[in-house]
Amino acid sequence: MDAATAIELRGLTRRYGYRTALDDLTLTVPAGATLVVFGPNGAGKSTLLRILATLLRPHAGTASILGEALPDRAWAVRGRIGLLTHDPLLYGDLSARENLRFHARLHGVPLGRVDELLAEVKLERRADEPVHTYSRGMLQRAAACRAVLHDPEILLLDEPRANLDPGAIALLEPLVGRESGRTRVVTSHDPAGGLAEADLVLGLREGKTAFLAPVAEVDAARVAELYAA
Amino acid sequence: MLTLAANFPDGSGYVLAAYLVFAALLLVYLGITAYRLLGLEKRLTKLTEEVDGLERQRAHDATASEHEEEVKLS
Amino acid sequence: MTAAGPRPPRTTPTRTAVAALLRKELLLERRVPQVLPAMALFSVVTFVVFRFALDTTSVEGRTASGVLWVTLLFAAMLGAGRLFVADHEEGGIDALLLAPVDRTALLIAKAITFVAFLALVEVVAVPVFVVLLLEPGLSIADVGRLALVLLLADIGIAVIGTLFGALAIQTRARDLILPLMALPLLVPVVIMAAKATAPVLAVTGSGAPGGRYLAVLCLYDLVFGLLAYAVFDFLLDD
Amino acid sequence: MYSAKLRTLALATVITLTGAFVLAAYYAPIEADQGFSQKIFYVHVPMAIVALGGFVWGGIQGLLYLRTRDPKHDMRSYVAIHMSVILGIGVLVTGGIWARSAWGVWFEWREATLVSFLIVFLLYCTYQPLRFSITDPEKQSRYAAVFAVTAGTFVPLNFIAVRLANPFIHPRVLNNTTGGALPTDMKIPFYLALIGMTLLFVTLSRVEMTHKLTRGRVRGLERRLERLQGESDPAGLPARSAAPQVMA
Repeated sequence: MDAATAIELRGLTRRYGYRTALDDLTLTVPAGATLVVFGPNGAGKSTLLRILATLLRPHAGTASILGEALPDRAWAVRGRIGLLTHDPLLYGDLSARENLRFHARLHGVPLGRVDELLAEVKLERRADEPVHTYSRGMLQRAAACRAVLHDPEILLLDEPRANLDPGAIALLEPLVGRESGRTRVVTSHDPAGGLAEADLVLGLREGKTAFLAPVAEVDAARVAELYAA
Repeated sequence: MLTLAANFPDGSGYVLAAYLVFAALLLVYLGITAYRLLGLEKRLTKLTEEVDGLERQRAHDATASEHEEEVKLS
Repeated sequence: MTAAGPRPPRTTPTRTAVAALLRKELLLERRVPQVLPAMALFSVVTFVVFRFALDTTSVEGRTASGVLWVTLLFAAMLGAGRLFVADHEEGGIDALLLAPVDRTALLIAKAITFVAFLALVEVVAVPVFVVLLLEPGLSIADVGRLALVLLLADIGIAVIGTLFGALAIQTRARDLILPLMALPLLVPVVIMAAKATAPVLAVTGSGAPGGRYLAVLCLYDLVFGLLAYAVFDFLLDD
Repeated sequence: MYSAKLRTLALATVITLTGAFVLAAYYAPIEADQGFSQKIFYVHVPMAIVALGGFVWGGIQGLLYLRTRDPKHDMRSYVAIHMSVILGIGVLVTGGIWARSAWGVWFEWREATLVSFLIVFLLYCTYQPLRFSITDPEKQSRYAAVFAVTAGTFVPLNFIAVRLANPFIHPRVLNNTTGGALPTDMKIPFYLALIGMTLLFVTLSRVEMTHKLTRGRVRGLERRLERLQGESDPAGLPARSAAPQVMA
């Protein structure tokens, strides 16, 4: 394992009861690269992200993140990973600022960073209103601030642009897009958009690897095939 | 000795009841378990047969279709 | 703002994490008061119900002690069921697991919150109980003794309530299963607390609670405190 | 399926228990205080001791499961608690009968041991519902283990608390149940019954485990069949179960 490898999975398997959600997945993501994961609902994308986020333990195989083996050394990578899913992980009754300050304290991040980030995604004006009053776009912006609050080395993004207007997407790009310069694992249902930001592409179907290749070798038709079957 | 005789018929009913409760509990438990095990075993034999049959049929079908393809190719 | 090169793993001290969690907990309860008013109101209503169910206008001694503890225990069950709801539904537990924080920080913070909630409810409920149901005769010294018993019992209730609240939140029938599990576990607390409170609430008598009851309460708090500390991690470990 | 070992165990159980009960009936003296009805002691007390031991054993196995994540410990914990609950019913009923014959009431609240047992029994009655209300088998095992460990610790603590609550109110009629004060001719049938009851517990646990393993195999075959028949979505198949699921 050299320093340039961010994520290394060998035969990773995770079951839910009798159902195998993720079956024998092997891949390597170099530091700074973007892995885009395609697959229909239930293909194991979210399971993969949750394992990488140390929220689920693998049932077989090995997973190594930033050189630390999961789950035994999970504590060493917590705080170096940012997770952004459909669930914003924010308390609806608290404001964005209060939520972010809470997370900043948990991560040991200076509280000043909260205001910087809120300004960056243009949320300061409504930063003190309860999160449950936010629109989908605002919510996702606040959640993205939460995900990058502690300046993570690895970002795990579950369809980060789903149902967002172009304005909101543009605001998110510097935080969670390619230009953030972080190692990223992104799930997507959008072949064109997903391929545009990928270095590596993984196709999942029913937990099994349908294809895993550099982006140059994958075209939109191959991605569409995943969903057709 | 006199107390013994006086106590005997009085207490024996309770003692008998207590031991009968124990025996009944055991019998009910064993009965239920045996019944369920028997059902399971029956099901197991039936399932094994079914699975074996299906697998044999699959193998047969697979060779047949391969054969068909070969014919088409030639 | 990108990371330059690998960084050493960092961990937030448990004390900091507990403080952050406590602050969040109090903020949430202040912003949208849910648990506290419900628990307090439940206690008062239950006292009224007891007045009619026992068909008496005032109680003292053992009966008074029993009425008080049954009410407080059931109110606590109400609170324990709500303790993790916001975190479970809004991803607070996941958020905590993503942070470089010892997971027992959650147990400690929740247990402290629960003790605080119970104490606040008692600040309302006990005076109401004294006014509505208790036969007069409570001295200042008795109030102090009562507070001591309340505190020791609250710690035990909070530890069990937190551990089993966290356990029940993941089950489908959580509102049904929590009291079923927690009430038998809390019977020793009720026995000891009721025994210790009875002389305090008696119109006549020594007034001082038996020392051994308080000792067992302490033992209970200690044993289950340590036990919860040891097993809590496993509830969060998927 | 039924190993020779299980048969030997069953035989040993029958011989020991029958021997103990026969000795209890004919060899053991009639207790001066309670007369003949004291003979309930030889079935009630060993059953209670074994049931409580089973609860604690379930807690120990739960702890081992949490440490090793080996499903076999979960299975042992589950079976121990399951058997103890069944024995617990017997303990409460025979205890009631004894209380009735000795004191004329079906339940004696001032008898600390009986009350403690009732509380413990009620607590363990929630074990099955708890398992049943968690769908994911792995999580089910883990949560059940946490419950088993906590409840296992509760068992001795509860006895201390309840005993303290009733200091010397009731004459300690059952004082001799601790075994220490027993005369020798009572000791022999008592300890023999205790051994027999333990053997019974072990035998029934083995039967129960065989049952669960067979069910696991049936489930495994059912899934295989389902796959062979080309039904790719086995969502409805694994029936919700409170028992540990054996991956066959």
